Amino acid sequence: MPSVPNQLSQSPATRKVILGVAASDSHAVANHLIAFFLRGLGFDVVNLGTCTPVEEFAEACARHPEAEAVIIGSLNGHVHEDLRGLDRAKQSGRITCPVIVGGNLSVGSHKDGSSHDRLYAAGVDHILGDPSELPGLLAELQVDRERAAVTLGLAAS
Amino acid sequence: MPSVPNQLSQSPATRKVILGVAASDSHAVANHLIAFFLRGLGFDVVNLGTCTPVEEFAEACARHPEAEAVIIGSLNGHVHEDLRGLDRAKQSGRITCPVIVGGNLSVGSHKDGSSHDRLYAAGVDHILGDPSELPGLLAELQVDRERAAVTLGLAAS
Amino acid sequence: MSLTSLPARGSAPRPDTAVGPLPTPAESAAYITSLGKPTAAEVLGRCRAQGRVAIQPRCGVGGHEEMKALLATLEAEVAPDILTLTIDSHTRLLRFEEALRTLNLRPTDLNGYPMVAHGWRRGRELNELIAAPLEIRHGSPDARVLFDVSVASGITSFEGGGISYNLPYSKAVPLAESLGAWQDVDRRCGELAEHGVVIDRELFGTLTAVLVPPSISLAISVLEAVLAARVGVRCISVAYPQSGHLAQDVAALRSIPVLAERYLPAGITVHAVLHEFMGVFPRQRGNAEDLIFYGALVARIGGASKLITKTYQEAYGIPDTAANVAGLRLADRANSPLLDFVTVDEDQVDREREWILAEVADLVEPLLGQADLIGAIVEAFAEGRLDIPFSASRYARSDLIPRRDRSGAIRYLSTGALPFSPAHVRRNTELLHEVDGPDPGLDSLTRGLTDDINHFRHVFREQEPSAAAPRSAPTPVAAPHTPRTEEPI
Amino acid sequence: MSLTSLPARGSAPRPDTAVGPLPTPAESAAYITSLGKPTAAEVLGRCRAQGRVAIQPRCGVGGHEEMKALLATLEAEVAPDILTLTIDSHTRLLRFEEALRTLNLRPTDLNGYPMVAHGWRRGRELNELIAAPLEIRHGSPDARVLFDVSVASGITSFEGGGISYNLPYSKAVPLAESLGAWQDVDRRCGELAEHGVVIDRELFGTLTAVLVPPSISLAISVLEAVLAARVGVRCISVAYPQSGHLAQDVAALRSIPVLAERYLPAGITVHAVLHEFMGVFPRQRGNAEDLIFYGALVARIGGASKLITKTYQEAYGIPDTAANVAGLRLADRANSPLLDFVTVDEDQVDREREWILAEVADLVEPLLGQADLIGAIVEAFAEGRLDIPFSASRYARSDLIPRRDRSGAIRYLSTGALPFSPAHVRRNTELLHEVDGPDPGLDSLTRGLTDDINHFRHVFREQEPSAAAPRSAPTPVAAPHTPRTEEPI
Ligand code: B12
Ligand code: B12
Repeated sequence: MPSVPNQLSQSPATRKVILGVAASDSHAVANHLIAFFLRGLGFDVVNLGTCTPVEEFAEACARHPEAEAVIIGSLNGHVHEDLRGLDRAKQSGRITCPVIVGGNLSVGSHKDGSSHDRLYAAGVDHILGDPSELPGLLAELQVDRERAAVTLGLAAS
Repeated sequence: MPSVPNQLSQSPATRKVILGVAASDSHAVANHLIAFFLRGLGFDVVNLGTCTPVEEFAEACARHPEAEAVIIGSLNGHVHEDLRGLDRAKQSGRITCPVIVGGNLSVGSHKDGSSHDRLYAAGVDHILGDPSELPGLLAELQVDRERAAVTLGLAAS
Repeated sequence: MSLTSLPARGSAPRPDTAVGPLPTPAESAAYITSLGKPTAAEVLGRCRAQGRVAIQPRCGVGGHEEMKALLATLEAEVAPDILTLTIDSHTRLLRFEEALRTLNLRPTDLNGYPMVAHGWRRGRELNELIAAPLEIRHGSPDARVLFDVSVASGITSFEGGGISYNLPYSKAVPLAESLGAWQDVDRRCGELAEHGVVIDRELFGTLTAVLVPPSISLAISVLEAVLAARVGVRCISVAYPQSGHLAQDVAALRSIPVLAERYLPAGITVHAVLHEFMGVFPRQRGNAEDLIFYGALVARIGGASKLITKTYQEAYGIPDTAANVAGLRLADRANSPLLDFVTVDEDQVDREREWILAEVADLVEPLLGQADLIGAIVEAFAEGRLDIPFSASRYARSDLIPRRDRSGAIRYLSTGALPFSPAHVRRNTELLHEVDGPDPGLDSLTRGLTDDINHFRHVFREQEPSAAAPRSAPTPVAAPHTPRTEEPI
Repeated sequence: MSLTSLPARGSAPRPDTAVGPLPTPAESAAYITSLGKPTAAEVLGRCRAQGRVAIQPRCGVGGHEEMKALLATLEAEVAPDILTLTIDSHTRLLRFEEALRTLNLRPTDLNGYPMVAHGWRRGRELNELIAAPLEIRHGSPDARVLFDVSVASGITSFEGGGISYNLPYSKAVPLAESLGAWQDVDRRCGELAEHGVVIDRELFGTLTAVLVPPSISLAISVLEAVLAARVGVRCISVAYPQSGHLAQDVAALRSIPVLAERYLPAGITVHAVLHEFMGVFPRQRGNAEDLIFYGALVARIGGASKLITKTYQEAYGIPDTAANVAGLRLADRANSPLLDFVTVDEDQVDREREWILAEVADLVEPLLGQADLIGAIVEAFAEGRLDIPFSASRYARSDLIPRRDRSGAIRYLSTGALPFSPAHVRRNTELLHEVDGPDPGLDSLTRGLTDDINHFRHVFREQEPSAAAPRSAPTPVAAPHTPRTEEPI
């Protein structure tokens, strides 16, 4: 599977994101579709695929420091245990870009907000319901980043 | 319907019972079957049919003083209201023979014993689950009656 | 209505709870229009157009708040296409006093909603609570008071008929009286139609529910429908009770449009309605549910506009709300778009349908030509030219004896005085000879009839058929002839 | 097993809760015999003999007491023929430490029963609580520890296989390793058989569940079955995932006995098992239930020995007990004796079956002859001569592109490197040309694939198909080729 080159993003990839599915989770379909969707929009998608521990996301960040976001899917309900260590990875500077999470974020068919609260507490920056919201959020994040850069530049001047 | 003579109890009817369905109740099938069953056993069945108020049972008792029992079916759950007045009819001596009740004796599909208690309190003497228990009970009642008659005779002697 | 037929108190003043004078038909019609919800007739039309069988429960409890909760829960959980107020037995028999007393003393002792005791303002409250149209299901030989309260409540569907709500539901109401009372009801439907509100009138072809031959059910519905149409009824639902035999039931349902075409004037909307099996229900939940789903599938295949559902508690008593929800939900699965592939043996259905139509013709055609149709019907029942099995009333002879043939279809073992052509009698006899042989003894006959009554309990092996395992203990057996009922004085 | 493939802690000592050394196979066999309850294989045999489709849920919760309550309730309410312990994802991936931690911190965070953490004594407790035999359903590329705990618990059915529990369930476990680990499991089944206990081994033909062509599912099961039989497995359940197309599904199920006959040694019992639709489920309860019943009916018509049920909460998350009960109860209705009349177009089924069998032959026959079957399978996947769509693992290429044809059957839009005869490729291409035309643009193709994934949501009009109503907002679309997955270092 991994050796097939991406034949779609023919424009030089300017914006890069890291994508993957949480550590204990092997649900592949949404991951396949999201990668294709983002590539269709011109993103360079580093897709780590299913069953990706936090450690592996951190290593990818190290290899791709220009990545704008880490996008993590989780369907099997194990997102909390699977993202254990995310806060440490962020505190230690191994993951610096925003972390976006989506999918099915708790076990069981009756959902309440508590799962989201726990995720924010665990180091997740953004939780999205639908992949179609990704481009908008990534655009916002880019604006924030540029604004921060300008502010930084002003401060330094 | 009533004019068809009973062609089955060809032996001279020696034992008589009064049968009917409670006042607000039009369920006919069990009534048809029970009448046929008792006639098959040689009983003379005075079948008052469906929708029979207590008053009508009392009138039948007056016409058939030799009746051994009044047998009342109730399926529709209304047995309590439908037998209102039974205790009075018994107290005033208009119904003297034992009253046997059977069928579906309360509204709803979850049954407990309370319905039976209420019926006994309202003047019912015997509650049966299945019509097949009728011959046995009628036989017992006959024994009781004869014993009572003997006791009465002894006391009078 | 004569004193002997219904208790005098039947005509007693309506109870206090039913406050205020009734609105006029024009006022009721205006109210119904103002409700802004579809009538039952509109829902039936829409369902038929969509190829969906409308789903409707039986439901009725004594207390008003309990009735509100019941309807609201059913609608919230399954959104039946039409909802029901099932009326208690006292109200059915005009025992308004008893209904009111029980309502006040112990409402849970009522086997339905005492509509007259509650009155039309509460009726409106129920109606306004619910998005679906409501139907009154009862069993009243004389439903005039109940009808007026219902219409005042804005209810747009009303079950019953002068034959079908008499013979199974009362002992001593002469047919001429009940037919007359129902002509009044139907006439009021005509009036309402003139005010722009079409009341759906469902005819209770289920009759005594146990082993009712399809041609009897349909013939009586045809007669009631003709009478109703003559006085202005515009929308008629012909209800047929599932016999349990696939081809026979599908054929019976598919006969309904043909009969409407044949015997009713143009411009009357006629819907076929299936009542899920109305006889002795299996006791085990799974078995009861198999039967419920089967019934719903039969309704779909037979092209019914509507299905009246049962519940897995049927054998035990009036169902609780959860069981009612479950029954509706299960039945609605037969509307699944994934079941288009389910078909029947069309040839067999066509053959059955031809026989049913021919038997109905034998029964109704001699009567329909007569100037006084009501009189002709009364006379026919008196002479056994019309009849039903297991009558609750002395005004039907119950000389006809139904049996199931080897395939489970309901046939006539004895046609009594029914005016069937010799070919029809012969066919029925031949089909039943296969079961009992040419000359069954009384004993095997009555055992067989009992087994037929308990058909589905045998199908599901809840009980062995008595022929296979003759019982040792005495058990009730069925009357091959009607048991004698003494006339009360 | 290599370090890269599964976390090192996978082989960490078993947690404290799993106290005591495991019983020997002989001891476990003796224990199973002493239980006095039927094995899964016996139940399957009995159901097949009775013509009843055995019914089984998926069910697993983290806590032991909760698991007991879940099983006890399911058995009390619906008495499924076989019950399940669904294992949590950590345990599946040998993340025993994570499973144990979550169990201790927040057991409700587990998506299954962490069997290894709980240990075999608790397993026995579950087993002894329940009259039905139990099966372990998981998704573990290396299930040796889990298998040992299960057998020690007296559990007589175990799902999985070296291909089917690798490719859909992990990213980086080489096939040679998982196949090797599963040969060990199967060998232990052989040992147990020598001790008189036949373990039912269900093969997970469902694979990645979404648009899996029947011949892919069955070919992989054939390979796993052959490998299992070679090392002593006696009872094999070949599970096939409902595609949603009636004739295709019935044909696939009916292919299973033919494939067994063709490719397996005599003396192996083979059961066909249907997994109710495993892809994107409709969200509305009624629609989900339509699909559940449909699946059950397909199992019956296809002659499956067993059905694994879904629930109306499938689209939302792991179902609660009540939903699981409802799903089982509904599915069991398809076992109704009243549905004997439901048939399919036998000619269409026969034609489908011939194609399926021929495609399976194309896939497996080149491999079955080879001396080193495991090596041949590994190589075939590497070269795309075996493949699955939407692989979770990098050890399948996912070059094949499935699509639904106009009738909804799953076909191959691209067969990648699968060794199909030109006639088979042509047939698939022709059937799909009807849908997209000869040369679909990339856009319409991806939209179409997404629609196919959401097939049943469209059938029930929960969502309009994108072709009919092109979306304005950007939405994810399906990859016509596998997206690039970066190799982790
Ligand atoms: C197909 C499927 C499988 C296949 C997966 C094959 C594969 N390798 O991909 C198989 C059969 C193998 C499988 C296995 C399991 N599954 Co599964 N599976 C499904 C199913 C039926 C469809 C999932 C799917 O492919 N959908 C299509 C894609 C396109 O949609 P999606 O995944 O739902 O994602 C959408 C959104 O969630 C969102 N999204 C997804 N990821 C992301 C990421 C971001 C950043 C954003 C913004 C959005 C987003 O966008 C998508 C489009 O709307 C769902 C139920 C359903 N939905 O009907 C269950 C389901 C997801 N599975 C579930 C579970 C639990 C499992 C198992 C753990 C087994 C178990 N215990 O029951 C194992 C997984 C083992 C493991 N190690 O993880 C549960 C999750 C339960 C929960 N959270 O409470 C579900 C909901 C079923 C259920 N009701 O129990 N499964
Ligand atoms: C057929 C039937 C009808 C037919 C009756 C036709 C007729 N005129 O006979 C029709 C459709 C008209 C009908 C109407 C109604 N019915 Co109805 N009916 C049934 C049904 C389906 C079968 C009854 C039957 O004929 N069984 C065959 C005979 C042989 O058996 P049986 O009556 O059950 O009697 C057995 C025992 O109870 C016992 N038994 C009966 N009587 C006696 C008497 C004695 C002394 C003894 C010892 C034993 C005994 O022996 C019999 C053999 O085992 C039952 C449900 C079921 N069982 O499946 C509901 C049922 C009896 N009906 C019921 C009701 C409520 C009604 C209605 C009031 C409508 C309503 N509100 O729902 C109306 C009655 C109106 C009125 N005024 O009474 C309820 C009773 C509910 C309760 N008690 O909680 C039942 C249980 C249905 C339900 N689940 O709601 N019904």
